[in-house]
Amino acid sequence: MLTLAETVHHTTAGDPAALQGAVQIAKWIPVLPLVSMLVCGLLGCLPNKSLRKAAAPITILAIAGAFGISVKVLMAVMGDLHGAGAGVVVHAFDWIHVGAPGTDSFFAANFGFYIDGLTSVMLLTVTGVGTLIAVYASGYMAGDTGYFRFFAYISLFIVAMTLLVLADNLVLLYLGWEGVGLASYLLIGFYYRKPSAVAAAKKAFIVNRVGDFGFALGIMMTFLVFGQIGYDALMGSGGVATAEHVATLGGWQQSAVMIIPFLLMLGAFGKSAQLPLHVWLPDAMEGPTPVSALIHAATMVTAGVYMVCRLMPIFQLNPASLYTVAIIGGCTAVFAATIALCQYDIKRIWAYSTCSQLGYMFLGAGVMGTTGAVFHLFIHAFFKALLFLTAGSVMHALAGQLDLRKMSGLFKKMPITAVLMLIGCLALAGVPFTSGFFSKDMIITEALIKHPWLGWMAIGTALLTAFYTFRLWFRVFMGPTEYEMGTEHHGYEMDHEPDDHHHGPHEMPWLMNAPLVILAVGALVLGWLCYKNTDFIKDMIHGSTAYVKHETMAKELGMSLEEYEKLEHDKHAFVSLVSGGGAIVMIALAAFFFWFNRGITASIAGMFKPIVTFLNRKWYIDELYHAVIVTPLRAIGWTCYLLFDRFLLDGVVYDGLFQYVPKLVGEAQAPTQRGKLQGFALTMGLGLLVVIAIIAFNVLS
Amino acid sequence: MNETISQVALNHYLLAGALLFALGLIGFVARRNLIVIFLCTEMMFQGIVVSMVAFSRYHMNFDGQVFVIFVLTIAAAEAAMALGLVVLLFRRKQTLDADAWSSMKG
Amino acid sequence: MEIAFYIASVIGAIAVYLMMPASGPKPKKLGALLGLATGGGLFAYLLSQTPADVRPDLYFYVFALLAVGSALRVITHPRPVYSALYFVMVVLASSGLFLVLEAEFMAFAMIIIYAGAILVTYLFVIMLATLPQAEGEEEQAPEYDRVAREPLGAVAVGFALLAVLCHVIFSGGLNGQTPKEVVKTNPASPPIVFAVETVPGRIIDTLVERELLTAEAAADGAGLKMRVEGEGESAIIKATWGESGAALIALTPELKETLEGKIGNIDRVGSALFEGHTLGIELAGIILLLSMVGAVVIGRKTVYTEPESREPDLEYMHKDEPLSDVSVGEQPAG
Amino acid sequence: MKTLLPILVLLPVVCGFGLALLPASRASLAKGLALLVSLAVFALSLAMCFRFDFAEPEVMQFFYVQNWLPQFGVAFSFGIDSISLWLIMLTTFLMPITVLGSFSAVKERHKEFFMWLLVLEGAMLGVFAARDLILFYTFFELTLIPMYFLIGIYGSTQKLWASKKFFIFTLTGSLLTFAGLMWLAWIGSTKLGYWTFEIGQLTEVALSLSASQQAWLLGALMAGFAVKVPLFPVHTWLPLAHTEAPTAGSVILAGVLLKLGTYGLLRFALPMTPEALVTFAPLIAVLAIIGIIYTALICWVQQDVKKLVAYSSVSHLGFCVLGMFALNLAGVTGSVLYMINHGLSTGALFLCIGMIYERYHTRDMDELGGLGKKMPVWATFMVFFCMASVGLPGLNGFVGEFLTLLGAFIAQDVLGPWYAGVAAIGLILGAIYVLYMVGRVVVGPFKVPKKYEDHVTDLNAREIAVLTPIAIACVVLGVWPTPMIRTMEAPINGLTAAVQHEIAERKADAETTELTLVIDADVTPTEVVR
Repeated sequence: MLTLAETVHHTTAGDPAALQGAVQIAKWIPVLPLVSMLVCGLLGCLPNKSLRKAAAPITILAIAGAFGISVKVLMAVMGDLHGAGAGVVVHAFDWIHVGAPGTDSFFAANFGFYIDGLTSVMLLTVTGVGTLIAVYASGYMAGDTGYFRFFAYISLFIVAMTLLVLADNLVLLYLGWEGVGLASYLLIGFYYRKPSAVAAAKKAFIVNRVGDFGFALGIMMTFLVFGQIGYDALMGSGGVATAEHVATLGGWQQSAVMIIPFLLMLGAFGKSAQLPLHVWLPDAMEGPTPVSALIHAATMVTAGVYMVCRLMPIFQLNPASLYTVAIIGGCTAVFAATIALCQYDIKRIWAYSTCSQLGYMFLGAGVMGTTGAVFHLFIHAFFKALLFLTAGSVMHALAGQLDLRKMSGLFKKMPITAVLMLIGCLALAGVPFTSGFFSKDMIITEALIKHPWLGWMAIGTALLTAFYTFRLWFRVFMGPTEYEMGTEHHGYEMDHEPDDHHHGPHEMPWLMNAPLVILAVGALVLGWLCYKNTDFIKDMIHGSTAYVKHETMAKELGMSLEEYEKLEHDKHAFVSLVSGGGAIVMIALAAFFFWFNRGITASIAGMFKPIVTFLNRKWYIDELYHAVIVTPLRAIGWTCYLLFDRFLLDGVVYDGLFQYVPKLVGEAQAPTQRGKLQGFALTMGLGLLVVIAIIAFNVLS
Repeated sequence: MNETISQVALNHYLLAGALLFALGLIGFVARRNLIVIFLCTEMMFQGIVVSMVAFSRYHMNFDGQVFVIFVLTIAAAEAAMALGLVVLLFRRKQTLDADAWSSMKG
Repeated sequence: MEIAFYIASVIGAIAVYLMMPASGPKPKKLGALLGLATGGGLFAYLLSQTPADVRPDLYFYVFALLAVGSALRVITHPRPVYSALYFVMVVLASSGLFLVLEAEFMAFAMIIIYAGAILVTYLFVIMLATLPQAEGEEEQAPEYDRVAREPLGAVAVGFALLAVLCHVIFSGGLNGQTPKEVVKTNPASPPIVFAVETVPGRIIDTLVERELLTAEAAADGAGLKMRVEGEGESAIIKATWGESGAALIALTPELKETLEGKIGNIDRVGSALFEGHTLGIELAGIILLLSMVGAVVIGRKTVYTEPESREPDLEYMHKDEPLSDVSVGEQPAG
Repeated sequence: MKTLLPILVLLPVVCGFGLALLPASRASLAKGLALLVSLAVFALSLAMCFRFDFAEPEVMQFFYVQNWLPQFGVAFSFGIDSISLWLIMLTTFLMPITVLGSFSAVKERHKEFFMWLLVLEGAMLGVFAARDLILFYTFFELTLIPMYFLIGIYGSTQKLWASKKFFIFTLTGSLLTFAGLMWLAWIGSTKLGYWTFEIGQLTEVALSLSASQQAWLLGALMAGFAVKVPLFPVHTWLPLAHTEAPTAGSVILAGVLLKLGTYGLLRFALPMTPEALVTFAPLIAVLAIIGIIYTALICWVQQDVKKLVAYSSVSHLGFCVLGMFALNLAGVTGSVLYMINHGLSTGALFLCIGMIYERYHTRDMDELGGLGKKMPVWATFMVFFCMASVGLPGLNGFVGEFLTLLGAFIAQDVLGPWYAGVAAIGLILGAIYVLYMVGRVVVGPFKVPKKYEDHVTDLNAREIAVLTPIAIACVVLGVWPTPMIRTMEAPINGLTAAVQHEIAERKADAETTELTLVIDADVTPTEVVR
């Protein structure tokens, strides 16, 4: 990395035009997976089933190609890091244009891509991890029907995710946002015959929609206040989303500006499964494990963090919003960690762990430590993907078994998997000198400086994290070797006797292990590489909209830059010591409880049964939502339908008032219609009489 | 017909026509036999016809009489159709009572 | 004068009401007497009130009384056959009125078509549509012939209408203008002056065509007067109108005859019919044709006797839709 | 060229009645001919689209006028601007699809079915092309008759009731509208000195009305068009009609007929009653918002798939009305786009449901489930159109939905953020009910009525051919709507010019009042209290 960065640095430093030219190629990033998506979809239409196997290589190639381009873009951006500062815009085509350009009401959302450091890092993460997981999945999903479908969805996801990351305006970001939501929906519901998978998919989409509701309103509010939705116009050099510009606006606009971050935040919380919209993520584990790894751990769920970092200038307009982000992040981190303590489903534990880690990232972003947030995002993608994939391997080996209580001492059966997962666990637990250690400490440091109580909360969470992580690892891989095979092949109930699963736990083929090894290496050394040696992430953030100057931070804390940097340094050292040491202690504690003395643990758990149950049932949040939101809404729906629509409107008003009143009037005078021909004649005669009388006595006189 | 009639004389004729018409109307409403009912319509025609011929004479032109011919045509057509219907209705219910046909009762 | 009509209307109404057929005993004879007295009194009153020079012919009173009296019997007689025969009487009497009005063609056409053709058809139908009477009931007409329905209402409306009509008739025209000046002419003393309506349309058309007379003026007949001047071959018509409009029109023999009424009634009805109402003739023909077709269709129709009248099925309006989703129901396949 | 529009309108009508002359036994011939005619009409409209001068989209083009009742100024006058053009394109595009889609759905009286469809097409095209009020109204009402028969003859169990309700509801409303428009024409005749029914001239007349007169006119317009849209609370005919109608009827009903209401509002209410609109737009918007949320909640508790989609139409059209009554460019543009997009996606959903109904003769979600297992192609289309319907960005539904909400959001002088904010709850509820449906019908354990279990077949080539063009259109309009939006800008600016002017005037008035108040306050503070 170091040499690479330096090389590039020297060739194209500080030449925006050259950069502009170099990153044009970014247009092709979403196109490649789009093509592979269409091809995979079409493969499904072919009668020849063996050809469908081609879906995997095609997808892998496409994502790898996108990764290649991402690297190229990254290098171009690295070369320009200290040049223009803000990003460059690559315009693909006009998407939604309303109004005449130049007028107040001009609304322009383009398919345009905004390339800066943050984008490059995200692209690298998405396509890099995506490629590895696609490779893993090509082996993992081999036995599944709908193989091509899976890869078409994965391609769709990569398209949407890259668009999300690349977008140069809020509406395109929204497109990617909803697009990944769709892909997530489809992939969670991949085993669509399983009702729980269908319900989980639905839940994911709907909860995300709640977030998107706020996001959409945020976009509109942004447009209303600034008349712009493009990043460049908002946050680029000369952008309007600055405190100075806001001060020139009218009264209502100033207060509207304060609301924008809160609306946008809602979207971020939905996508990134933060309180109170976290409920979908654990359920999302119904999807195939590679999906959990890719979408629900490494990439999609970090979109919220990405958004907050990306729109940091807008969030900075209202410090209260950042504080809110930090609080929500910190609370989610603790909250999810406590739940993870008492879960038995491996994937669910990792899911809550993801929630918790995302909470860290939000905490980091909320205290304006965007570098830490993005760094953790980057690292987290590696180790969490690794954790999920190894969990997938265990699940694969045990025919769908995921219950901690039904497996033990698998180290002897699958040592490679065990070691790989151990690496992931170390990183997650933040054991010194693993990647997670560096990134987490950055966040905690910033938090301690800005809002000490949140910082301490984060430290507590770090300890909890180490504990529940190793609780899992020790239970699965250590102790006496016992296991109970599951009854499922991934998610499907088994249609037929699986040919390769009947002989018990086994190692995975190298097609699946190879990506894991790469991830594991990343999880081990990436933090050290990027942080200690090169300041890679810091540099990238520096050249993006997420960058918050140290001066700004210092000013907010009321101290000089030197003081601030010194404080930061001191705190960092302190945090490293506390969290690193704490992690090791907690691991030892976990070993005590879950490796050597499982009996004691069980009796302790029995003593605190109410608490354990409370945590195991996830604080009863699902039940609460069901009782407070779902049931009443449905009841309102029924009321609207039966009482208002069918009974009141249709029954009483239309079929009643508007039908029966005329009918009653008609019936009231019906007796006068005796159906006698001559009666009509009599009436006619009367009418004639009246008409003539009117003429004779009125008109004549 | 080179001589017109006076206004007063015209009024006399009109009175006669009105009497026929009114009696026809009374009969139409009060009688129940379908055939008599139709006879009464014919009588109302007669009243009109008398008035028309009187007007024709009063105005010294023949439009009134021409109209009488049309009335005759209508009367003939009506008689043909109506009597056919009466026979049909009679065969259906074996009565000529107009009150037997009251399915339009509200 | 009007009050007399109103009184006559009221008394006539009572009379007719008394005469209407009814189930119970009713002083029918008294009614007839009253009716006759009223009718006779009315016409006598009219006769007495009218100056002799404008009074209609005496035959008018005869035929009018006859017609009204027969009409009374048509509507009051309990047996349809007699009604029909009395109606023949009405037709004959009105034919008499036509003769008085010098509409000879109409009179005889009426007798031939109405009394001869239509009424005979009626009689046939009356015979066809009479139920065989049970033993001992030969003299008993069916109930629907013996009892009138709502005679009071009918009589009230009919005579109220009559009263109003009388008011209209004897108040001098419907449009409230004074009656048009009608020039009485003496055939013995030319020149003959014609009111504009009496002039054949041809003359007016000619005047309008030559732009001597505007169409509006012609329609109004404002001041258009015509006078025949001269005798024999040299006779011409001098038309004058307005303050100074005048024109001379050659008087052909046919025209003269027309103007003087020497052409027969039939000829003139014919020419009026075919000159002015060609389309009407065609339409009348079509109507007759249609009625013939209709009669044939009706006559061919097979009729099923209804055993008893049943309640008609008028419930085409749906009852309200049930609240449950019955719409989801199954439809038979195919 | 000049007579292109009358030909376009009359061709389907004449050919439709021609179809009726076929012997009843030649069902397949009738089908083929109907398809041919509808394709020909589509080709004609395509040709028209290419000949359309997009440089002047606000000018009425292909103008054709022929006297009808000259003494009353009534004329057969046709002309289209770009808004009409796009709606005509929507109609002609949907019609061959509908015809093709109902090849196997109709089991009896084939030729009459296709006759009514074609007559309906002609009537709808007539509405969009008419430039004369009487002509517009004639076509507007003419659409009722074919639809009445389509529902009444070919519908399902409660078809008679549904068709009658449909007819009476829409007729009652539009008669009031007619009365209002006649009144306007009468006022026009007294003001101008001659009768005219030319829409442009009547618009001029309407603009000279007083505020209260405009309010009455707006009320009359709303009476008819709101029923047609349909706006809450006069929407109850729609779910019934949709549920009972045959597939083709539902497609056309949702696709085009409902748009006649919004089109009417666009053509008449917007340019004619600016003063009343500025006053009453919030009220109407509130109704629209209630409709959005209320019907979305109702959708969620439906058992019948088709009824669910039918109610969702009401909800969607609420967005359409909301956008229109934002009275600004973004909102109205969004509204027009919404008309087109809703026509495509909901029409396609009805087609999909029709295909299921054809196979299993039920639409009850309890009897259906997990069809994706045995009918993957159908499931793909279904999910696709559902996503288009909930406004997934990148598909067509999003553009319209977003723009309508944006329009309402930024229309501060009329509506404002609160309106859009509450309406946006519809986004969430939309996802809820659609996914609820997908979750029960498309995915989950496989379930069809027992007697059909052995005859489960996926879509055949014809059905794929029916759905594919719509899917392509959905993607194209979702990704690349700008060309369409560009062409609509000028006419929409024209239509909203009066109301924008009114808004600006009121704003200026308000500012002036404030100013005087301040001056008053300086001099005699006590008077301010007054």
